[in-house]
Amino acid sequence: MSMLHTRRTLLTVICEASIEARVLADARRLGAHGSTASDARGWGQHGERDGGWPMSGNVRIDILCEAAVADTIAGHLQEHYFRSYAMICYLSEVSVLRSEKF
Amino acid sequence: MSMLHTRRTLLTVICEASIEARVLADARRLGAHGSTASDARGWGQHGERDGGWPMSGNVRIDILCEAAVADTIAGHLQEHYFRSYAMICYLSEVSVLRSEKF
Amino acid sequence: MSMLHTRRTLLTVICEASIEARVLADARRLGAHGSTASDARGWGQHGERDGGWPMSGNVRIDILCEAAVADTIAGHLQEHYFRSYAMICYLSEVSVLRSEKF
Amino acid sequence: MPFEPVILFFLLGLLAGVMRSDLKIPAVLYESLSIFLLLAIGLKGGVELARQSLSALVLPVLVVVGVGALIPLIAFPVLQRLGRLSRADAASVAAHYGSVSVVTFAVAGAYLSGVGQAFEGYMVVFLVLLEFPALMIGVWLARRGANAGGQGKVLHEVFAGKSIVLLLGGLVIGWLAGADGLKPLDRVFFDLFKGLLAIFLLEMGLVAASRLGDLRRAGAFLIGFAVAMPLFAGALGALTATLLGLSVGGAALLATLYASASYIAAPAAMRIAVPEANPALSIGASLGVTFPFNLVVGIPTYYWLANQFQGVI
Amino acid sequence: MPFEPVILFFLLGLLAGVMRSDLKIPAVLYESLSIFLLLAIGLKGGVELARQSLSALVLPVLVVVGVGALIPLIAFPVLQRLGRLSRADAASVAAHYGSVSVVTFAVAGAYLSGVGQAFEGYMVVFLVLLEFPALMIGVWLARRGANAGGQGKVLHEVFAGKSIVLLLGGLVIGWLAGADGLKPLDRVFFDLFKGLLAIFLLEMGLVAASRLGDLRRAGAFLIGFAVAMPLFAGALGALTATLLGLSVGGAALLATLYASASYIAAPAAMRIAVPEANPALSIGASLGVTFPFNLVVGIPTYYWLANQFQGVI
Amino acid sequence: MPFEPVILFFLLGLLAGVMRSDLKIPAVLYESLSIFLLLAIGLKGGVELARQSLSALVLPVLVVVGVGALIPLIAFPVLQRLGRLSRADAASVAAHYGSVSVVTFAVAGAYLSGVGQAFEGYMVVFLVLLEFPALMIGVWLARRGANAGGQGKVLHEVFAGKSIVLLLGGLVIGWLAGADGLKPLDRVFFDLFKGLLAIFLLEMGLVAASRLGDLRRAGAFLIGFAVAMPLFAGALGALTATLLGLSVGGAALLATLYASASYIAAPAAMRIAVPEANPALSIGASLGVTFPFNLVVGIPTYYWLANQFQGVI
Ligand SMILES: Nc1ncnc2c1ncn2[C@@H]1O[C@H](COP(=O)(O)O)[C@@H](O)[C@H]1O
Ligand SMILES: Nc1ncnc2c1ncn2[C@@H]1O[C@H](COP(=O)(O)O)[C@@H](O)[C@H]1O
Ligand SMILES: Nc1ncnc2c1ncn2[C@@H]1O[C@H](COP(=O)(O)O)[C@@H](O)[C@H]1O
Ligand code: NA
Ligand code: NA
Ligand code: NA
Repeated sequence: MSMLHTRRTLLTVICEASIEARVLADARRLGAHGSTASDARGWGQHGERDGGWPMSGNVRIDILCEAAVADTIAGHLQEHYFRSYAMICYLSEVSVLRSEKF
Repeated sequence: MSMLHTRRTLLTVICEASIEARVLADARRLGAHGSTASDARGWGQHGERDGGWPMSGNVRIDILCEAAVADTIAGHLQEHYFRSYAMICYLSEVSVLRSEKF
Repeated sequence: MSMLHTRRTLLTVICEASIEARVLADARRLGAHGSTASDARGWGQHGERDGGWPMSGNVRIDILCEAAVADTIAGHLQEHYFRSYAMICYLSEVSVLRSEKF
Repeated sequence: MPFEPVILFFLLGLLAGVMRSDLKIPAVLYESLSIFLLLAIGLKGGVELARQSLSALVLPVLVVVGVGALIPLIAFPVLQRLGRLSRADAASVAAHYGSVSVVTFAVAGAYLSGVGQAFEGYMVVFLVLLEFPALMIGVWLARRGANAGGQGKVLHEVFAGKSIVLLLGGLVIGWLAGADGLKPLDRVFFDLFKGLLAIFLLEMGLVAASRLGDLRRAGAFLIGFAVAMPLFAGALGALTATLLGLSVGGAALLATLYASASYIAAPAAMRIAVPEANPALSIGASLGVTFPFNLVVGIPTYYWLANQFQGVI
Repeated sequence: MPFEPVILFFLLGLLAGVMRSDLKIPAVLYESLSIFLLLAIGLKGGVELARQSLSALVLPVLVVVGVGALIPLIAFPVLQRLGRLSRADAASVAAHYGSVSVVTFAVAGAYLSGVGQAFEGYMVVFLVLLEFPALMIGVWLARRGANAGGQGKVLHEVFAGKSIVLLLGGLVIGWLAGADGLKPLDRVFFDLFKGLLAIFLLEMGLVAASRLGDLRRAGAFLIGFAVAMPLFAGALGALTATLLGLSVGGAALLATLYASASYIAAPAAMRIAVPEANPALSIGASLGVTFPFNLVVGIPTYYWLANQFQGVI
Repeated sequence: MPFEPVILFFLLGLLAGVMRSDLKIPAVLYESLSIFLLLAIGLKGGVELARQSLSALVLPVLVVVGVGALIPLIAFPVLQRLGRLSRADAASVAAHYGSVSVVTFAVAGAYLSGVGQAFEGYMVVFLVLLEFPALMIGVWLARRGANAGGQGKVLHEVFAGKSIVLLLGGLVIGWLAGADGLKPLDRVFFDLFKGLLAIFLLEMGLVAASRLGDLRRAGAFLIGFAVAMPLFAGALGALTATLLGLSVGGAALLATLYASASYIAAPAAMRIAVPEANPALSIGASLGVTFPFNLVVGIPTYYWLANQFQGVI
């Protein structure tokens, strides 16, 4: 078994569901080659978002990519969404197998 | 774009859905400024929990906070829930943009 | 409070929902002591998988285990599923409290 | 005043929410019920439309939409000057009140059936057409002076938005298939309507309860606005309908449409097109105050108004 | 003995589960159906209650609740002494058997309708009132000697719990609106009841199958208890009802209520209030044994018992 | 040619998908509706079966299944030789077309009821029995030469798969309970059938729209195959049924069954048993072309064919 572990960055974005499509489009445009999303609920500065009706749902988006791409996307999100939308994002270091995918 | 990456701790708790509200309340009391939850299924020491009916559902809770707060919460969970409930928790290091939030 | 933090590996697999049961069975056989799954949607090399109907759903599987076990499982997945199925997987380092569980 | 049982479900939900019950209507049930209600309302309207000469509708449609467009234009300066809301917030709230609430419309229909009052079946055409001009106006109000843009996004957001697709789609299907063609579907789309509306209202009660906290942030002015605006718009609607020669039932329904504030299409569209507007204000007002107010007090009042106007004019 | 088709759906689910079929009823469908069933049962009871003098119910209610409270008090020492269960486990299992199963009640109602046996409409009042005393007693039994607390939590957990909110809410709405007011909702809440109950039972079969593994952990004593206890409690119920002068149908239903074990409210409440109790034991017994037993054997037996008692007393 | 309104819901969904509307039918609603449809079809078939002498069915069943097995065997070489598909892809597509589509069958039933054409109630037995031989043949075709295996997996995947469990389970319950026993469930399983089928078709339209992209990958040959194959198989079905002495309605339904391509059981089974087959090809063809083709053009054609054959033979 020849496994080449390569370091990549995992960018996790948690934001209101209403902007999921836009965040995904932005990420794609800025260099992401894939992403994964699932529904979530939560609370933070913008109060409780319990997902009980469409406007109060959150979404969790994971984007695995090169560090530079992750930085670009995170910067873009900070600039365009942080002020007006419920959103957090954070980065972590992970090892991947098929690094050419990301 | 001035991005100040700061290290924070991500505490992930996976536990039975019936105690979600209590874990969230505890985390808030112990210093968390936000959290995100979503439904999950799984298996472990307490057998399979497939989410097929309310009592067999799990929940995954992510809390992004300072290392000390994460330790406090994790310790509290260990003390109060580990014995009686299906639950695991783990901590990881992540970088955040707006560190003042967490 | 005596918390012994131990390093463990978190293996995250994102793949099409139709093989969830097989991946879980493989992981168990290869030494995992538990796992957590939840539904997801996403896009990647195999196009968009929006979860709108059963064949287009993804699942996210998290397996917390020793580094060697994680490597074994990841290698097995690479060998048996990567070619034919929509799937990614990555590993990260986390700290756990009750290390004997994993 | 007669009494509509489905409202009790809303009150039950409200109470459960306030009591912090663990009762939660799954989000998917909410979505499924709203798909059902929108389709069913569209189908019902389409069947009625098939009985109608379309050309006779042109004038009423133009008048109803034209007068309806006044609502956000009147609301905006009130909110901005009197209420001291920011331009974006004033525009967003104005868009909510200019648009319409499908569920309020449905409850009004149930109320009228309950009191045995007939109404024009094509009212649902107004419902569809009133949904979006206010949203366009809202975006225009928010952007005036600033560099425009966003209009296109809103247009697509609204026209391809699920509530228009389902309402309009149902309307067209009902119109094409006619009452006979749809008969095998009646057991679902007509017979189940009121019972499922009741369950939806239970959920709306829970949602409204969760929005009560927003009211504190909204402040006294906005709460007052959320009661006064529907009364004013309702009177405008009853008047317009009466002048157009609609029946008492039709007038009560148009009053309800004008008086109702959107909480499905408008919040979604405003969140995208006017992000700097605080959704807690508009949703707190429309869902926390106006929706319950219309259900309990508004609808019977508009019906009473429609009766008064009919006698006089 | 007559035969109730909805049980076949339970058996189908059980079989699918045992065969490890990939059939899964989505959790949301389970929740949606349980919301529907609870509301519908409450509404039906409320409509019947509106036909009733409330004061005539005071005595039966007191007796039914008082006798019902004996069930956990009798079960507890049996479980602790004979079964050698820990205090917490004995208390939790006792609470499950003292409380009631809404679905078993619904199947019994369907069974009685099937055989053409009328019953008192207000039986659902007993259903609501029997749900929680046993839970309070269970917590008290578990905590006795230890520092108390938890009672308050359980009280809120139960009273603000969704099953009570929906049952009681339905009851009050049905009572306020009456049969006439609810007529437009009948197409959903009454006509669909039995079909949706069948789908719910299919799901319960799958859930029960997934609990069969717990039975091994539960052991022979608990399995025996899960058959003997409902028979004893059922006889107690049939006797109590007959002495209170209820009809044969009412006696069969009260027997079923006493005999049934909760698996909605009780597991949730016990998990919070008596965390050291092992849920596999109580749920394995109530869902893996008693629920199927009652469906297939219990209900016809309680009906037969009710008939016997009626003849004698 | 007569016109079936439920198809309009499919077209609405297709249009919404193509317009990139934000309308999404929640996956759980899709699953819930498919559980309902499968159960309801099974129950209806079972009730009809109870009216039938089982022994009289033996010969038709053998013939229908035997002739049906020809479909994948004919499709495979066409796909491999003419279409130049890989062995795995050809086998997988052949399995999809050999198997059947429950929803196409349901729409054909609605169509026949709409035109007042009766048919044999036990057709649903064929539906159940035709679902899986093609899947077994598909796996065998893919594996021929290579080391076998996978057959066992497929067998379990199919027999314990939810569509067989629900269809067959419904069939047996309907057969055991009979029309009288099921009467209290009719309000759900029979009355709601067509309306819920309409909502399901709305969702299928959305899904089909999302598969249109696959068609580009599929290429012209496969698109042609997806139209020609159902016409050929439909003719085969109408012929077989007529020779077996079935009614015109029965012949139209068997033609529809043969002509329809599976997109519930087959994709799931092939994904597990023939992983190297590209699902975009088989699903693009069956869902993107054949399903809409059958709905709009196929079913009326098969009915017409059945009428022609009946006259001649
Ligand atoms: N400290 C945190 N840890 C985990 N999730 C958070 C945290 N803060 C916020 N979130 C998530 O991000 C969403 C938006 O955050 P906010 O903008 O702070 O309201 C919340 O609804 C939560 O789901
Ligand atoms: N090794 C593991 N990796 C990932 N998730 C786990 C693991 N062990 C347990 N879990 C999750 O935590 C829940 C409770 O664990 P346990 O208390 O071990 O039964 C399980 O149902 C899983 O969802
Ligand atoms: N770069 C990525 N970041 C996050 N998730 C991804 C990424 N690439 C693929 N995925 C997920 O993995 C699934 C299968 O990936 P693929 O095999 O590349 O189509 C996708 O549907 C996504 O859910
Ligand atoms: Na309005
Ligand atoms: Na009991
Ligand atoms: Na076929």
